[in-house]
Amino acid sequence: MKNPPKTDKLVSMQQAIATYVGDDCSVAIEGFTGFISFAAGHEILRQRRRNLTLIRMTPDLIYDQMIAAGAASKLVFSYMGNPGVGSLYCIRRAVEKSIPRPLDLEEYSHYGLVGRYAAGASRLPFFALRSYVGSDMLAANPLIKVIDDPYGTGKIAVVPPLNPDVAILHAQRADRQGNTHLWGLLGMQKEVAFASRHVIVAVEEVVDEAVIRADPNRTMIPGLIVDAVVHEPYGAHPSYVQGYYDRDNESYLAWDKLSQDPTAVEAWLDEWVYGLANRAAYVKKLGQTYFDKLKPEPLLAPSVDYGRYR
Amino acid sequence: MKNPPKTDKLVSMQQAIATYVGDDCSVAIEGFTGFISFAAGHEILRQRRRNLTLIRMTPDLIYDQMIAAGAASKLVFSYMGNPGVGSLYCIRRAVEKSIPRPLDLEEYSHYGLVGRYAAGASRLPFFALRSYVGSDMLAANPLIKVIDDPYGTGKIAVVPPLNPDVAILHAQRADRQGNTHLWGLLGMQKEVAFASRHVIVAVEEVVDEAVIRADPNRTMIPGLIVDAVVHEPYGAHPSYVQGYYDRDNESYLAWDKLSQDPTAVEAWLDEWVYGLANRAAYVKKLGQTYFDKLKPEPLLAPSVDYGRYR
Amino acid sequence: MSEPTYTASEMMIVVAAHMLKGARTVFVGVGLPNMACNLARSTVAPDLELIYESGVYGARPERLPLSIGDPTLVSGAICVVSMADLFGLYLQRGLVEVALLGGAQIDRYGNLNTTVIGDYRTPKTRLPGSGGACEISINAQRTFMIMRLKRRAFVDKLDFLTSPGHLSGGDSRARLGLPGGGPELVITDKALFNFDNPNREMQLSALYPGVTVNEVQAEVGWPLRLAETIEEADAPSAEELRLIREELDPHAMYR
Amino acid sequence: MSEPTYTASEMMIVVAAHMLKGARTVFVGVGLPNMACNLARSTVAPDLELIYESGVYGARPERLPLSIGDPTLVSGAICVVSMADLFGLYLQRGLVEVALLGGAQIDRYGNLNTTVIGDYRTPKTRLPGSGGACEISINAQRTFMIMRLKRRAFVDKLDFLTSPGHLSGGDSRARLGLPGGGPELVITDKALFNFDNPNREMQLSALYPGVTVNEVQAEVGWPLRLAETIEEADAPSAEELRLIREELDPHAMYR
Repeated sequence: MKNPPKTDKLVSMQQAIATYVGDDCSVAIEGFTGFISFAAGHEILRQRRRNLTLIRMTPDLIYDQMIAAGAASKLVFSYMGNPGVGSLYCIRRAVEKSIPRPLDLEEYSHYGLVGRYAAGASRLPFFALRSYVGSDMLAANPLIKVIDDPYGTGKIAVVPPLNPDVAILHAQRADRQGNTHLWGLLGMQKEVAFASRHVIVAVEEVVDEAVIRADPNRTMIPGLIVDAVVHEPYGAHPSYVQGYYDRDNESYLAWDKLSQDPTAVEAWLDEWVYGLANRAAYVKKLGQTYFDKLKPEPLLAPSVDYGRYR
Repeated sequence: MKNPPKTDKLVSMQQAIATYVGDDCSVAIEGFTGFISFAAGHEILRQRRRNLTLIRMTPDLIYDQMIAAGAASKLVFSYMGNPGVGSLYCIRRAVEKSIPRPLDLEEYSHYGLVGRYAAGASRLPFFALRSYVGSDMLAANPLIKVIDDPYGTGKIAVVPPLNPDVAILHAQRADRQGNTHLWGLLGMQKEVAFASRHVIVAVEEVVDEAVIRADPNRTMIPGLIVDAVVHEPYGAHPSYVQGYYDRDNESYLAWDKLSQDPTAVEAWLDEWVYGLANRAAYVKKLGQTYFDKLKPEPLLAPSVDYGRYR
Repeated sequence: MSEPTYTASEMMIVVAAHMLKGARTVFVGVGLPNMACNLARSTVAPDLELIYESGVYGARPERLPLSIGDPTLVSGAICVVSMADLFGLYLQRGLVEVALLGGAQIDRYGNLNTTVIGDYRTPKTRLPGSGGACEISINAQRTFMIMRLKRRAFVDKLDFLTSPGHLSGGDSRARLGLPGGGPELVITDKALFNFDNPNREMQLSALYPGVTVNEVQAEVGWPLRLAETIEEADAPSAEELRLIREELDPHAMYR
Repeated sequence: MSEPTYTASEMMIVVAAHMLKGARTVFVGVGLPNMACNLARSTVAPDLELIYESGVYGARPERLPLSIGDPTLVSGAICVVSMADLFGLYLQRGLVEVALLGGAQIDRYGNLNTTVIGDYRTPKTRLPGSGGACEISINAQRTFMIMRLKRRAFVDKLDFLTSPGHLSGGDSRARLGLPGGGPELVITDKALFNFDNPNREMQLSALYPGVTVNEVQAEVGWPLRLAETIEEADAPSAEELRLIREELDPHAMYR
């Protein structure tokens, strides 16, 4: 494999999706509860991608919306719920009633899917974990196997590597090479980024390389594996970005009601996705004061001294 | 297993070693090139421990000294050199001439030993890695096995878990519960800490729990797995602590010469280990101005905002 | 009998908190379990640290978290790590003393279903699935279930076994080599159950004030086993109710 | 012939730097390899990022590092990670384009010994061992060896095979499924060797100015194979020597 050249990778979300997300791709828009690139998901819908395999531990509202729009034929996941709220009704309609189209499910536990990313990220043929033994999940997903420990201590479950065509991750800040600082819930972002053939990073702030190099332990994704950097403020709304804005829980509660009615979902997609040119238009439509209400008070980490050694 | 209670764990190195390091123990004083608790190694010698199994990826000067003193019967390692300088002559005398006593070797590559810690840290029966196939290391160490990938992609090497009796780690700062901030080379400290039955953390500074909680992504070792916290400024000398002091390379070069003569080594141990009560005496003997010369200019990481959510 | 001066949810929270006495770590979700843990820390388990599958150890939320990934769980926590480390170094390592779980269905051996109602391929109702529950039920030292007592939930046979409890009872769990101890308690809104018998079968161990054995049996889909002595659980104390209502849940989100 | 106006070490550094032309990542040790990489970055490989097994990606050392764990490699680096991540996510993942290795012994197939001279259990000389070399030689996309040409190092048979090269030659490496491409070049102080033949056997490909084939054969412990055309390597340019002497190694630590 060839490492992407070290060039300025800053592009628009439109360009990034047009370049790296085609029909029939496997796409992982990741981030646990926060850092979810709704901006990328909506752009994928605007570009009318079809037959996607959507991969995400917790499908959340973004995949509920994409599946309602008919963009996906398969979902790989480990927990299918509206976090802290309830069901994902659009996905349930697809699974229970094939509306708007049938949806294949490939299902894991959280650790199992994390493990698939981890194996894919380090070019290992499998990831071993103490799970699944005794559960019907083994029968439900033949990719999960149980093997004998070569050292004779007993049985252990394994899952195979997962290498999505493209991972799309939102973070606080990155430089133009894609060297990315992330803090708060680290989730599975590092693993899915290294596991994927292409990586799109969307950030609240594009910073100078010097900012990244001033705290190298904070760099979760190196530009080496990043193909595109998108400057997308509020791109994770209605999910949150630690230190930048809170989860917009009203939107999650509203979706819980709205999503139970397919016509309402279509109207919502027309107004908030197809009816808008890009994320900037979405932010403008909601208005800055709306986002100001979601801004937490500052809580700064104490600085650390790396020392100059010369 | 029972988690250690949440009590004030601040003790002297003398108490920590007396409590957790007995004869015949397996001990891992870890940290790659830096963060090496020479203070702990010297205290173990003062307490005349014998028949230890010493575990360290890079034995470095500290194990050269401990093996010269006859404290160990076995060494588990992956690179036996004086980093950037040359040989470890005391260990070579033990291996090549059984001086002062024979030394069993159990040998891995770096990734193999990291993998043993990682498997031990997560209660897995093995760790798989793409190494060893084609190497004579397989024949030299029967604990390293090659298995068939259950998914049929070919052969893969595995190593078993390693769970030292005690891990001793030096870091920049911790609170009295042992919640530890570490920055710079992260090495294998997290893995060996979680893998070990007991953990002693020595730090440059003991801080309030609030300092740790102000940057939770910086916490590499949680107090939950720590048995003892030792406040040991300059405890890693002549190795370094990122941001606090540089490696004292003169000492490494001096040891390269000195260690070729067993009598000189004995004299050194008498003067710098047995002749001193504790690390404070060692620091006093060298003098503050000596350590001031090793202090780097400050290079502060930019702060990050976690945000207050209430 | 007279109306109780507390809600069923408050009783569940208080009973769960009592059961956490002396615990050091608990693996927890949002809602009632979260409230129970916070109540326990302010009463019977001062050293209790909360672990969330989102990667948080030692959370100190300044508000009631809206989900297990709420940013309030991050700010001020002892440690926030990747999910790979949380599941590997904390849960699988055996550091989780107690895990609180729930589900759509539970059987007499404490096995849980959170996956489907009906057939797996053509489900009547598609539930969220495992999340971390499968590995939590396998690796936690002790597991407590917190569920409302309903006949449609306490079933003779699960539609799908998501998270292993005592499997088919007896030593069947140990024989499969599952490292954790499995289900210990089922905390409901009417009664408390344990598994303290050789067959590791759920048995009624305590009734809440004013509840009868028949009322409980009516909500359980198999012939209910009774502990040798069935105690009456204490009602919440005034102080416990004050903590819940004034400090832990001032906006009454979980009552 | 007249004395060369440069040292053997300088020639090795310059030749190695030329060979890194266009490379994006290099896995590197200290000393000559480190100098070669820094020279390459300031000349033929501006995008080159240095990777160290200590966990550093994209180092920008302000001084010549004294070891691969030198704190100067951390300050100002792009990324500093655990060794588990460095070996798993970078090396094993296949992100290392070129790795620079050396050893006490090398054979005609580029296999390396850094473990023992003599018998493994009762060694004449105990060497440092593998460090990361075994997995580096297996996983790096391309491997360059940098060693001084000495008969005791270029041996017919290794005392111990620490790091696999082309093993027994031909497709023997591929047959074992080793992901990396294996040895490509051996850069010495007298000549340059490659493995560009079906048997993947080390062959003389270029002589340094003033060196003869016989001088090279005299230091190789097997009948040396010659490339079809043997080139003469260019001597270091004035600019390259200036960079080495004035900027990269002003204190002449590695000359």
